[in-house]
Amino acid sequence: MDLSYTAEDQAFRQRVRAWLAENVPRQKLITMEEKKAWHRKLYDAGFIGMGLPREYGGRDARPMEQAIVGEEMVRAKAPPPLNGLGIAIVIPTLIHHGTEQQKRRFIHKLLTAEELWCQLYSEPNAGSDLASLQCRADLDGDEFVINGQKIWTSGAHNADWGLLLARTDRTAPKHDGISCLLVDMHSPGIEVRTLKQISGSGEFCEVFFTTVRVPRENLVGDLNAGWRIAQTTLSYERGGNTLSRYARMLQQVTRLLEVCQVLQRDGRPAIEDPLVRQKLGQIYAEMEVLRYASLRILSRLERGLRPGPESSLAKLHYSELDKRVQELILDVLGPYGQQVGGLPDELALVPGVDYGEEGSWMYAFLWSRAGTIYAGSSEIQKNIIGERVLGLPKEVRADRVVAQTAGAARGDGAD
Amino acid sequence: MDLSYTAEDQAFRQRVRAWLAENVPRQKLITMEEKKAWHRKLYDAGFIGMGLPREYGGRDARPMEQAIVGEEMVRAKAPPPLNGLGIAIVIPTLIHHGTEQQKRRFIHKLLTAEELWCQLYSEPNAGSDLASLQCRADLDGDEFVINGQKIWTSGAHNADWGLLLARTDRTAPKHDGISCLLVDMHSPGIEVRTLKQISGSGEFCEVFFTTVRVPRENLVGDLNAGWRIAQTTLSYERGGNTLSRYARMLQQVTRLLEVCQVLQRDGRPAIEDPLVRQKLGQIYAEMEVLRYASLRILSRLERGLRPGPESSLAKLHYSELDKRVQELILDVLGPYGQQVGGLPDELALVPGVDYGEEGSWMYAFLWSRAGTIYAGSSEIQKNIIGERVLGLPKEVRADRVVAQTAGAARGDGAD
Amino acid sequence: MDFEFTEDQVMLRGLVREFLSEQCPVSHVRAMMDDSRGYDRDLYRRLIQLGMLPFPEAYGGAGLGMIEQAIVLEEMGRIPYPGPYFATVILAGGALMASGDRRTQARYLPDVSNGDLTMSLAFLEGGIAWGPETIRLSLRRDRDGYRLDGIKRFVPFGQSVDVILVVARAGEGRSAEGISLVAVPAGTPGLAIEPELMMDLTSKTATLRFEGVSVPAENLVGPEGGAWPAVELALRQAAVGASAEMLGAARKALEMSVDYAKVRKQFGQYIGQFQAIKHKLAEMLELVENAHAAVYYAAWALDARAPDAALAASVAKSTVNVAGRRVCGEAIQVHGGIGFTWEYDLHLYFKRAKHLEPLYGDTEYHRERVLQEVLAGRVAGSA
Amino acid sequence: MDFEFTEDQVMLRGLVREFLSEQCPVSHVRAMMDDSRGYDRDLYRRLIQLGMLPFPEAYGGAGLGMIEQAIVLEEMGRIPYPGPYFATVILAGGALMASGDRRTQARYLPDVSNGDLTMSLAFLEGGIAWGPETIRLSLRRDRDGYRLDGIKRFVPFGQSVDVILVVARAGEGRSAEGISLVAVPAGTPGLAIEPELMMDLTSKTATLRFEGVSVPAENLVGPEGGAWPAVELALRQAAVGASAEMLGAARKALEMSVDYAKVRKQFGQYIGQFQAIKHKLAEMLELVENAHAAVYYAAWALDARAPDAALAASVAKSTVNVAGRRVCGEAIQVHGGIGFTWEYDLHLYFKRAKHLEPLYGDTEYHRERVLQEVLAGRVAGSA
Repeated sequence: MDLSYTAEDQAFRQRVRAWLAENVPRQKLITMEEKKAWHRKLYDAGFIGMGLPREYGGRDARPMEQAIVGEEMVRAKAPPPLNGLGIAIVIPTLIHHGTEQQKRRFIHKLLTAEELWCQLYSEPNAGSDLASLQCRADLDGDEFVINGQKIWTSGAHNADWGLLLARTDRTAPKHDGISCLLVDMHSPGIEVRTLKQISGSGEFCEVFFTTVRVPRENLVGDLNAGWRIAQTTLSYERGGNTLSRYARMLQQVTRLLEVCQVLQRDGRPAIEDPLVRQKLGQIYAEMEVLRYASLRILSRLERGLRPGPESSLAKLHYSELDKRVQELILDVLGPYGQQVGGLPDELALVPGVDYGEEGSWMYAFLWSRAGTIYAGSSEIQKNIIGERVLGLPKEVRADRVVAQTAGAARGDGAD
Repeated sequence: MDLSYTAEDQAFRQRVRAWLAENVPRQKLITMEEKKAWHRKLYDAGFIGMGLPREYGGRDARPMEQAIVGEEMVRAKAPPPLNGLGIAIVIPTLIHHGTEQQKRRFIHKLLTAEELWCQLYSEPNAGSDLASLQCRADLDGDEFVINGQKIWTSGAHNADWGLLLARTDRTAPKHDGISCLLVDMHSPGIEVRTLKQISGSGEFCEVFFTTVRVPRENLVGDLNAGWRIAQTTLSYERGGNTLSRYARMLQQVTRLLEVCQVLQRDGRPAIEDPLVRQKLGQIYAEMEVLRYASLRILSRLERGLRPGPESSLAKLHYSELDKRVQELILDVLGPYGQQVGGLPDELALVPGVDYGEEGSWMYAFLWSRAGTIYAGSSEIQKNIIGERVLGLPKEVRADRVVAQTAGAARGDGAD
Repeated sequence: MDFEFTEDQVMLRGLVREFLSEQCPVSHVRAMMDDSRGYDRDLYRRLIQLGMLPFPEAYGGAGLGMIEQAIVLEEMGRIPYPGPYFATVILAGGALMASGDRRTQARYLPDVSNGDLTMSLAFLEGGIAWGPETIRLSLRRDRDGYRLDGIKRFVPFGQSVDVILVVARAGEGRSAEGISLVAVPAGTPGLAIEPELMMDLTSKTATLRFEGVSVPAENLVGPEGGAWPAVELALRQAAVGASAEMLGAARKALEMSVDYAKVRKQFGQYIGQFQAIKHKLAEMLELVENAHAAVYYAAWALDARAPDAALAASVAKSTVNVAGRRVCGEAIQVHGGIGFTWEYDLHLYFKRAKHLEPLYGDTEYHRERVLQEVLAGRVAGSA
Repeated sequence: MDFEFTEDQVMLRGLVREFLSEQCPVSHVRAMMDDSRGYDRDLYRRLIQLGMLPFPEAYGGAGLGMIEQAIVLEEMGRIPYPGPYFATVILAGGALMASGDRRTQARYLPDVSNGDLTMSLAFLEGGIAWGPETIRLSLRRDRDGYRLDGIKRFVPFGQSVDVILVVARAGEGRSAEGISLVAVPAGTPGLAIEPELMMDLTSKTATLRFEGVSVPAENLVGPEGGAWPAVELALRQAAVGASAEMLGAARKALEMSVDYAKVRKQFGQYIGQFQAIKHKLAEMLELVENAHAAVYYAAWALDARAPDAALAASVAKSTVNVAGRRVCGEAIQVHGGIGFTWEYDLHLYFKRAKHLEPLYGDTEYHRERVLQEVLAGRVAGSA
């Protein structure tokens, strides 16, 4: 057990930090063109998809190097790259399950953000219970015909391609009739509507499919094998890069400490109030534990171990902690934490942010409520931890009871 | 809405207070004879079973009067009466379901504590799932023959009589084969063993029945109707007298406030420490809310409304709050709160108490852990609140799935 | 001892609920979110004219008590009503009534009671504090009247009410002495009003800057330097009133969650069948019922001038602060993604509860106050 | 960067676990609960002789670090081991090592290392405080040596160790200067030892009263009045060591709960199938894994003299304090009635975790310390 960074890692961090200091854009990126240019710059510097094998456009970078880049990006307040979910989900899916042709066609353009991707999984009636999805993909000759609706799709309004889960066999048990398809988002019959969130911003979309035709060659893996494919890639999303999430919380709390030197509570700076100090000490300690736990995950990855169901512990940890962090910030700042327009600069997270834009205390507060819902709610994560990490027996559930009754005849069980 | 005590109630409180000031024993009651004498004195003063109709030895007292007596008893540090569970459970059971002969035979002697009672419900494998109890009562001519084991029986070692739930039909669905019997605890074949609790004390017992014979006339209500009888009386236990529970917490926290004037934290009295003050303010506020909620229940009882599933809210409230109160006390007192022998008098809840005896901070702390388990665990209460108060659909449960499958043929449902 | 509402109180609740559900649908609430004034004057006037005001009948009120105000405010929290009822009636009206200044009462309250005049109270300045110590806005004699200089923040509907009662300090120091109350009409020269954009768009607030604002002597409310007791009482009533509003928001969020858990299916069953959801909802109910007990006990204690009125007010606000946060937060969790959308109404309640949480004393402030009252022996039955 | 134990560390853990499970069964633990000394000298000697001590080889130790001590203590928490290992090795041994006083080290450590000498550290006095300010026990020069007067409370195994290191004050005042460390053998005239009966009967403590206790000058450890840095470091190591013990107790309580939930049936199914229990156990696992990360990070930081060593120690203790309480408490809830019985072993872990919670700094103390370290810039990577 040795928690020092190696000399090599320290040198790498210095190089990343220096590059970012020189290259991070000074102005906010507004247009998609500007964002793509910045993304390309990051890619050329070797910071995008860097963990991938060189043959797929990566750098064979170690998990630690990826983590360092993630952390330093946050520290430098660098705009994030594009295609985040694409890199996290689509590429592993293609690498593990795609055809050689699919890999060649899609991976590089995704990495360079020449093509933008979205993930078409959730539906209005298939959230936590993703396997109950109803969006249909019916084979018609050499094409699939897609009909249905998807929701909570990040960035669908900008996407060129989407990774779709759709039902290809309506007679099979629900997990066994799903396939995974690559869909051209410019196809006729696709309608994208932006969903406004409680933050006032519109990151998510609804996507409607009406007789959308997708060539059969865009099937990923076997027909009706989509559920297994999605399961393996979902755990990547859940594992996430917790160290950069830590870095983001740290950035906010560090700013909070500055603000507490200025903000007056009961006639003295908030930082001198024993109750405020206690809260700050508590939350800082909790964040440090997230850092330690992240280093532990990272060191397992460095040893070549894959993120398994334990990644649910990480997801549960950072998403629930983020809620506590954001609640605490509002506790300390009182009404100032809820103010967007007109907030004095010395009290702001980022001055001059408007309602619905990232950068206000309010925006961070509201988004923390989504973290325990998307990518598997906290309740789902606790089920996974209980059943797959602790080995507790599965819960008795209506769909399992039905499936068992049906399965008894066939001699198999439900998921 | 008027939360004043009436002049009548205030006068009653003064009378109770005066009586207690004069009569509460100065010395700790040690022997059962002393305890029975004190109980008899309380009974003669009209404070035992006072809510019962006069024909059964009660006083037709209003719920408010009962609550006042409960509160004043705690305030006066009066030793509790005997037969608490008997009065709360056995008497309502007999009144609602007993024969005239049973009422005449048992109620008065229970009220006067000439006979002591225990409640023989839980079994090692039937705790939360009480209906799965296995203790058998087989009819043999005019007698039931009891075989089996009970556990968590308060005061079985002193009891003259027990209210027993036993299985009288092993072929019926589990709720439909249980009967309610009155058992002479001096019968041959009964063995009582004291169970030592984590507090070091021994309030609970295990009771073993080996071919114990009970005359058929000791059956309460109909044969196999025991579950329904137990359900109605359990809600009395759960409703409890929350105001006297409040009074007990208040007594402890009031003592804590005194101790905080003396106990030094970081070189000053604990009461001057802002963090301690915050904790004390929080817990006092929580206790006040329990008082308000208790008054609300009481005012419903005064209007003649019966405790229904809402009593689960009260049980959940005070038992979970008691855990918070006791945790907080130990937080504030540090190691002194865990010390029994040798604790300076000015820091003690009651000076000079030994390990395993009531009266130490430790004893109150440890017992708070039991409050969320017995008389229906917090998990059970939340189920009741969810299903019977909020009207949520019942959970899918293995026994219900089995019962439904069986019941489908018979055309009925499980519990 | 009766904790149940009287028939009159039940009728009042029904009246307000019916009025608001008909006259103030969520489409109106959402329209007001984008409105710079934040409320509809006509709707406000009709609401006021329902006849539920706490002022004496001589001033056109109904002489109702804090229990009735809590009932009204709980209903408003269920909408959530966008408008200066709380600012006018509870804050400013409460301060005027507490001031004992009959001349000023007679000047303003009749117009308030027929809905022609809206008011607010300006208290907070640069930081966060609810005692007199940090009031710095200065009040100085100036020829025939007074001159005001300083800043006020988070003034409820400061951008759209007619008259603002300003808590100011005559002289130096930090003590309660010197605290004065002055009525300043909107539009007075030297008064700059900047709207603050708050998370809860249904609750408008503004920053008010006073630079040499002159008002005539008659605008002083109560004695110069002696207004603190009135302000303190108004803030205490405001704490209870805000608690009632938060209670309404929390109960509505709970009801929506229970309803949703009964119809939403996942894994072949209603989500309300899962213990994770069922137990969460049970805990939410307990929080809401306890909040109800705390709010109405405190309202009764204020009306009855009970010795523990201040204690009960602080118990109520600290209790409901926690309940509001937890119930509305868990409501989003129970709903999942849909609860995170702008179109679904849940966030309106979530934000209203959060908006009121730090105002009129946050949780820590009121817990400290609870202890002070207990140590001073001002508990139930102590008088 | 490697957070996994080395092969040597895994072996050490196995060695200690095997030794304790064979030599220190729960029957022995329970026997020691009723024993006035609270431990078995022979077992203690064999435990010490396993060869895992942090002292230099010159003094008979194995020169191991805090990571290894945390591994050993975590195993002890799983039993829970009754005896003065922590008092002797971590508290007294830690203070001796930190003092840099080679003469005293050479005098005591070889005997400690072969198990012939047990020691403890006397710090707390009349109240609760972990800084130098409240140390009042007076140290005065007295002919050839020193005279001690005052009181010490909660001295671990104070009733049954051979030598006690006493934290005393030379002179007046409240500052760190003046804090001295003196070795006082049990049985010294004027030293009255009163056992304290604590909730955790496996952790003996005593009140020590000093009335004119005389010790020779050579019993002074380190410089007169200059011992605070050594005491502070010993307390910091003790905080991490206690955290490791609590971690062991919590993990054991979790394991027992998971096992129980897999075999206990109610309502026709294993209780581990109910979400109420399953989710509770998942939360307990998260608390335990986070506690693990915090304990071993802090132990590493102490060994590596990392700039954030003090920060990490306070993070660890405050984290494990909360985890220990919640995990052991919920373990009782998961078990139901059986977990409340004396015969079932669960309460041993519950009580051990609770015993250590207030010692070497409670949660509030360490959260305040965390903030102080952060504000002083002593965070990771700052050196």
